[in-house]
Amino acid sequence: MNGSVRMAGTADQIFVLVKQWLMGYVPGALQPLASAVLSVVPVLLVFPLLFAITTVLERKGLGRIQNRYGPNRAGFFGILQPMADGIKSLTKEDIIPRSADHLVHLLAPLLLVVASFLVYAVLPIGRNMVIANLNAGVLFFFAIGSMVELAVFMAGWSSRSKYSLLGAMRAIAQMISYEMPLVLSAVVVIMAAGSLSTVTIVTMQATYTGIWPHWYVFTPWGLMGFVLFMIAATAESNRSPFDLPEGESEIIAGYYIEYSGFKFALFFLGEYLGMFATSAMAITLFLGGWAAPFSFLTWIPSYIWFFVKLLALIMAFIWVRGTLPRLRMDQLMNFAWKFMLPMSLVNILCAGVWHFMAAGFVRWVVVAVLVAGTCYLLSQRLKRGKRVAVRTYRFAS
Amino acid sequence: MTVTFLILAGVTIVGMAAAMSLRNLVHCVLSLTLGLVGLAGLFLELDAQFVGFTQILVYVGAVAILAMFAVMMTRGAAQQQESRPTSVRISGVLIAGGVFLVLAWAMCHGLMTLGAPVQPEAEVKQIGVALMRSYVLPLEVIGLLLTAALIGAGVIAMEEKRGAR
Amino acid sequence: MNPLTGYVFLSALLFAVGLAGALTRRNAMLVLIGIELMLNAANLNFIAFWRYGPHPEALTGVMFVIFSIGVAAAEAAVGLSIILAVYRHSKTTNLDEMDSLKG
Amino acid sequence: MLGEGILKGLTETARNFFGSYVDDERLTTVQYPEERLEQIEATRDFPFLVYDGEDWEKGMRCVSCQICEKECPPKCISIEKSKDKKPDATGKAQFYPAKFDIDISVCMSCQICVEVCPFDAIKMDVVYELSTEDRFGGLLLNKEQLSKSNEYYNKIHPTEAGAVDAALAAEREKARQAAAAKAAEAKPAATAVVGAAAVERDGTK
Repeated sequence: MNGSVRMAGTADQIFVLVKQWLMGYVPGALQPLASAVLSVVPVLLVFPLLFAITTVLERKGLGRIQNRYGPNRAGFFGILQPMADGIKSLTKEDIIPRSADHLVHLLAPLLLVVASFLVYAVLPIGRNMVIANLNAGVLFFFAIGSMVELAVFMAGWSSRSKYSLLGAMRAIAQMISYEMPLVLSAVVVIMAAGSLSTVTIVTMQATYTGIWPHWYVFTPWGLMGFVLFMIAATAESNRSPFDLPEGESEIIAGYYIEYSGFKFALFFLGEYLGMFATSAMAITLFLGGWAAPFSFLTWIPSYIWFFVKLLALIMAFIWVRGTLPRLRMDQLMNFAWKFMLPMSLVNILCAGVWHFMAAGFVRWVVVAVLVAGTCYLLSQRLKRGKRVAVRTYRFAS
Repeated sequence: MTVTFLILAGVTIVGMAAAMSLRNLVHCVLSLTLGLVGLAGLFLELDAQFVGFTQILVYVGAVAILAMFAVMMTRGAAQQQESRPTSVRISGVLIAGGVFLVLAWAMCHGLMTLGAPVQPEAEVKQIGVALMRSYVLPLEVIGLLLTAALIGAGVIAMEEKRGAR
Repeated sequence: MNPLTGYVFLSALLFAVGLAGALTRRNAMLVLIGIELMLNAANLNFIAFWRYGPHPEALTGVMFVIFSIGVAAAEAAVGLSIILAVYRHSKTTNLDEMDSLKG
Repeated sequence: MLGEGILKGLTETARNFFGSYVDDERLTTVQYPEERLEQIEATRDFPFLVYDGEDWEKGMRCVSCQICEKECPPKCISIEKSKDKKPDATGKAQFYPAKFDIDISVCMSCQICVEVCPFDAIKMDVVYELSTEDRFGGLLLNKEQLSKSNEYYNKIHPTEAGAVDAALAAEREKARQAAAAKAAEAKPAATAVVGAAAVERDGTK
């Protein structure tokens, strides 16, 4: 019994132990540097790999949703497709528009990728597996995340193309509008945990009552916060149905239309890294980070749980992308300002009520009614003045 | 005087100076952003984590983007040549230099006598407690100010209705 | 050299740069940016004095900077919207040309 | 309730997703290089020249009238008329194209050349795997590459080719009969002429 627990502990901490073992061979003066390298390099390897896997998963999933095969030529079932895509983008010609602002044009994709990678510093991938346990970790996440907007603007402006400028303007308007609900829906968790440190937030969720975990998503305000956070995260990462900034059928590829070859691949990478990062943040805040969903499953290493949850959220992203059509600009803005923002503010209020009421059934009912009632009222308001009817096409038959 | 400080100070000064002297307005805003990031780095160097991240969140995430939007929306004016008389420029620089000299002189004679620095603790929790206890009135006031600014900015920037003067 | 001196010196330099910009440029946007710079220079001072001052546990400097950042954000928003409104009216952001009081 | 339609859509896509794994009927994609769709008979892409018999040079139907060259909207046909005449499939002496080039990278498959050809010499082909690595010459087909037998034409467009063959056979038969009639008439006519001359001669007498 004890031995199996220790075994599980070893499996759980294997990467931490390996790092400690490697650090034993490093001379004292180089220790901080070596420690940093050993923490950062795995993240720099694992997440681009996840990006590669996700691209092929996404294409196959979308294909199946549309009753197609998806890529199935390169390698077994098309699993080598990302490799082929990577080689293609590396060998392609790098075209820079003649009237472009060369320096800014070059810096934009770099800034995007660097900012996307920086946010992984505060994401706890497993127990004791985080690059930097910052006091203000969540704040760091949102602060660095807001630099992405700047990269988007730089890309759109420096290309000197009307499509990229339009795309950049749309992207920034959308990102600023949805950043507020994103941050505000995360505030409920910060209130409950009483800390801005991601590690503390996860540790607080990694306890169990019976077999049930204490994830914040299992409270009315937590569920609402999670839903709001995921919607805002979809908008932040410019994914369908919020993909107006790069709507292929309207403005071709939006702000990165003038990029080609490797820089284009960097944009793609940065976008997916941003999506992973916000998903990982949602996991950290609401879904218990690396904690197992049931107390009897804790023997499975923590990092495996993290990646299982991450993959599940990525699947959800793909599923939503395959289902929903693109929003119109006014719908997008209406939704952000008339539903998301008031809803997240009310949600904070609900979290406060929850905090000050005595634990028990009454608290559950009161807060759930508050959240659901507000949601219903706001959605009625959103629907007002809109005729929803089955559309008939005159010449369809 | 560490190497980090020197690098960050260099980045900040270069960014700010470029922001004030470049011709293209978008370049100005971009280099301003660089300077602000450098400044945030300096805040982090001074163990003020919360302030540093707030600086990035507010300035890079909001103010720089806002300035960018303003630049793009007043693009027609950006084409006009910047041609202030040389005398104005020189006198401006002279005044700024004079202010700097006075400040530097005051510094050299004033604050050398501070005690040895102790490592302060600015836990986010402490900041929160302070905001909610001793600084609750300023917090409310700033909340009010921000709300007023939000509404005011919206109203000012809103398109004037035709004939509604 | 006292580390505080470096920070205060840098802050004075930033202030001077901001002042020079605000005085010499005539684009309203750049003047606003210059004012932001001066505010930021003051913020750096606050933080430096808090860090190396005798009572860091009081958090006064940090608090002041937090409020200052809030005020600066509000100022930037209102200032830029005023510039927009003026631009819409007189098609210029040049301060020297905004010399008419008539609407 | 907000989100009802979204849930409906999500179930629909989920049904598609799982359905495509259990039900092969859903997957309508044709895996191209291995499996191909059958071409319908009216398929057409680029023109070719029809010849009768075995030898393409001898049996060429084209008489180099150059109507197709003139009518071609993108001007992708280039013909050089021969100086001499050669006997064609029916043995009649005809002009023949000394050069007949079609640049199928320019051709837009409009079939106008086929419509205007009075000799049924040019028809539309159905081959489509024509990609080439030679950017300039690879798609410029000359007389030899363009020539394809009448049997081939019958194979790719059976109905149309049958009609054309029938019409052609009828025409040739008529021509043959006309020629025979002419030949047959030629003798009496000649005698008639001689007779008339004789009558005249007689009359003048």
